[in-house]
Amino acid sequence: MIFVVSFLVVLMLVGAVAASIFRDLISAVIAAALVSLIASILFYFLQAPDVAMAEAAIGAALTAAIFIIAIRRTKRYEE
Amino acid sequence: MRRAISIFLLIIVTVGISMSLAKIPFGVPKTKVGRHYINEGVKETGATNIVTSVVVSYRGFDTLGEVTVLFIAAIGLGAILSTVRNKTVKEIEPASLVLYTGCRLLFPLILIFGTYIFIHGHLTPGGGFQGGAIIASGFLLIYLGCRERRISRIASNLAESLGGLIFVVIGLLGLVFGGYFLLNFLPKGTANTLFSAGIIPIIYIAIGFKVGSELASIIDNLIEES
Amino acid sequence: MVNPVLLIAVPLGLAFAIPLFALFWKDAAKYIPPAALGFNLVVSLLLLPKVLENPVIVSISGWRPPFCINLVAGPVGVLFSAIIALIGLLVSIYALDYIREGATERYHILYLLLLTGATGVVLTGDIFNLFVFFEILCISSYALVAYTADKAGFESAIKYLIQGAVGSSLLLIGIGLLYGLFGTLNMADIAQNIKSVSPISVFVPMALIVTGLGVEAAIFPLNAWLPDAHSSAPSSISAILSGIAIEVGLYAVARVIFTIFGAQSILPFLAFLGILTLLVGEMCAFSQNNIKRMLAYSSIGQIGLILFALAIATSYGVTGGLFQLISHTLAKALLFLAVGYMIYRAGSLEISALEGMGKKMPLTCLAFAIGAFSLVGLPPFIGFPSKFLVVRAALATKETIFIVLIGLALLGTVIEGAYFFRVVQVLYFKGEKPNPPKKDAPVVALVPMFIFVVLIVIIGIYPKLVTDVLNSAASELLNRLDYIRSVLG
Amino acid sequence: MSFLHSYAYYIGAFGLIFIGLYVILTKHNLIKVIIGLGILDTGVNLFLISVGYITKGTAPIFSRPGIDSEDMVDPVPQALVLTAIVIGVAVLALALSLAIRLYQHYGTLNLRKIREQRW
Repeated sequence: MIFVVSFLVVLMLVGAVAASIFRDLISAVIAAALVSLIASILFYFLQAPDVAMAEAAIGAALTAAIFIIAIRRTKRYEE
Repeated sequence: MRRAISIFLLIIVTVGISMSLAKIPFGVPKTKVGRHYINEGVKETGATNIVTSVVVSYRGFDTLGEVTVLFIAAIGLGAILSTVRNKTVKEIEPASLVLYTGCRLLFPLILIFGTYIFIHGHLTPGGGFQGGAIIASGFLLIYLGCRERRISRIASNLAESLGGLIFVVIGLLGLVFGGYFLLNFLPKGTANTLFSAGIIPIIYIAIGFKVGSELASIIDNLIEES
Repeated sequence: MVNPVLLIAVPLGLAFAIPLFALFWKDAAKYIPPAALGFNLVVSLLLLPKVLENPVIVSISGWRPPFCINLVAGPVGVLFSAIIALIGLLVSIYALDYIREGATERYHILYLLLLTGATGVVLTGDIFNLFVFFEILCISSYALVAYTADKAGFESAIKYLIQGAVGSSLLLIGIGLLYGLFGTLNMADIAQNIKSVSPISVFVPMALIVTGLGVEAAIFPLNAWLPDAHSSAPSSISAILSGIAIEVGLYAVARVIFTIFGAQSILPFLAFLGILTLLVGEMCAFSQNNIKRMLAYSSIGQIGLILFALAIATSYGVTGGLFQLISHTLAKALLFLAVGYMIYRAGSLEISALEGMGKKMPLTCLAFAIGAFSLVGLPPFIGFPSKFLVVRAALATKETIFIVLIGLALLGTVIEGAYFFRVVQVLYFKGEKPNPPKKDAPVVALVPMFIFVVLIVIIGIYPKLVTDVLNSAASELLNRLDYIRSVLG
Repeated sequence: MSFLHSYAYYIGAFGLIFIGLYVILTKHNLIKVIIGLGILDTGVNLFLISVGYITKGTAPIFSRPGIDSEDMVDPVPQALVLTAIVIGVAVLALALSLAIRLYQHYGTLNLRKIREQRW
């Protein structure tokens, strides 16, 4: 169990770093959504199903969607 | 240079926080308020999901503030983006038939699922926020799949206003009947049945509609072609 | 028995109802905020005599604290809510004519919610609830700063938003640490147990919370957003941001430091920060050519003085700080309202463009001059007794550091006088045209300004009107044991 | 091993907070900064939830009879985080709408180039 958790934490941090490195903002948003998704799995492990649900629905899905809509109306690549 | 300074600052912050974390060990019970909610929650509010009873009843005032925050975001977003709406009807490429039909088939199912989530908020995990977000994602699907469809702005405004008003009015009714704002003045019923927990399901349904319509109108405002 | 929860619930309900009313009656959005704030003013004034004897503690949802959220309507809370309602009412009357373009209905909703958030912050007795109301206040001001819909508005709004969001994240981390340490979120309950943990582990949450709140309170290193946001918002919003938002931030800082943490040891540091804020603000204000930026920097200076006075932490000091806070609120709101129509007529924000306004808009300029004189601290206006009280409090401590710092504060006042007199001189004694056409601000805008002037003069001549309330407010802030006892019973 | 057991979640939470603040402080692209705000929010939420966890605890829901209430994790942080998530998404949406308007005015999202006003 603890190895699964550690692996997920590492993956989440890697996702966060990737979100900060990618020049392509769409990729960065996908990485940030991955962070949210893993966070919601961690919430489930921490016995918080309500929060896991909210994070998956709001944090991962809707936030990523509004980010992508906003990027579509602005510019895709960071200069 | 700027990078070095910010890393330095951040390290100070992190070290400071980890110093005080030493007093907050992981996995050890440390709360007195939460313990009270767990022991007395079902008896006092009639909701078997303690998180729901905390969100709607014990800390219901926070929740009122929270739906207000979302309301502000929806209104503010409308105010910020309002002047760009020059109705240039661009030729939108229609979605393929499969996508169109699929979205139209899925949409009612998603709505039912979201409704289920917030009606059962006091029994199972989930509630107004989660259900509302699921409903909003249904609308997102419609925007993406069936591009020419739009929700009626008046209907979404109506849902936002009515949801908020129901919350406040129920709170004020508690004040009238029992002298406390947001008092659970309805009978609690038997725990673990759908019709139990007094005002909690009613408030969660109001929140569900409000959150759903607010998130949908946020998406609607953002997606509007400029 | 009037319940303090009405102060929050009724405006909130009315704000939710505005879109509904607007379906039947187009102008409803315009008139609901004054009505709601008038209601709040009446309720606050009804509560005031009662809470001077005993604070009214109301629990939400009917359980006893600390197991539910409670409102603490003590002298401080009700005094602040009365000020918020008064300023809000007057500014919303002014906005009836001033706000004409853009999404006016949304403007009025956001405006009412901003003031409701501020009322919630000053009344609540629960630290996470304070965070939620603080977010209501902040998020609606982000949206309102961008209301002018020009480049500068969006830019300063995004600056404000990013700094504010980082600040509130730090605040939330601090609250999480406090919850981990004490297992409760009720402020009185935390205050009761604060001595049971070592001061070092309490210091980090305190630093995080004060930093988070300090962003909104515009304490020196954290106030980079303020001049931009205050100068590019519509003038009615600048009046509210300068007159209420930062004061509410300061209230939250004072409440956290005095009541929750009872931290005597960091007060000299805060006094020092206050004077630093004051000097930075006044120096920057002196070098501005843009009149609204000048007023914004002057707000920073005044906030510094108030922070200094509160950090003296004697009965005199806190009374003086609260008095200075009221005098700044009234004077600065008046100044922004007057400036709003002046720049509207002049078509420019530059001070030099206002030449000869004294003849074109005599009443508005008179209001501006009175506000400026009051802010500098000339008798017979409200600024004089308040500054006098602060100076007397600093001298009464007989500690060298406070006396040196108040000397620096007086230096700041001199700078303040210099730049305000320069503007007044431009208004009245520059400009060649002998008899320009007179076109004053509309009556709807002049009435609130007139009421501000009357308040400034009356309280200036007869400060006894407010000092009793201020004294008991100061004693509420200083006696944390009484606070704890009255909440937890 | 026991170190991981007691600190894995804290490390994750503060790692996210650290990365989020770093992105906000050093990046120049506005959308990137807003992504940083989102990561910061997630980190704070994870921290709050891990404060309320109890080793081998169960979710605070009496879904079937016979659950031992002694083992339940603290419901209060979960309620707080529900609030915090919604507030976070509200701020992000507002920030993105401002970014869209800034892009329409300036044609860029680079914060270094968007600088009309100075001290």
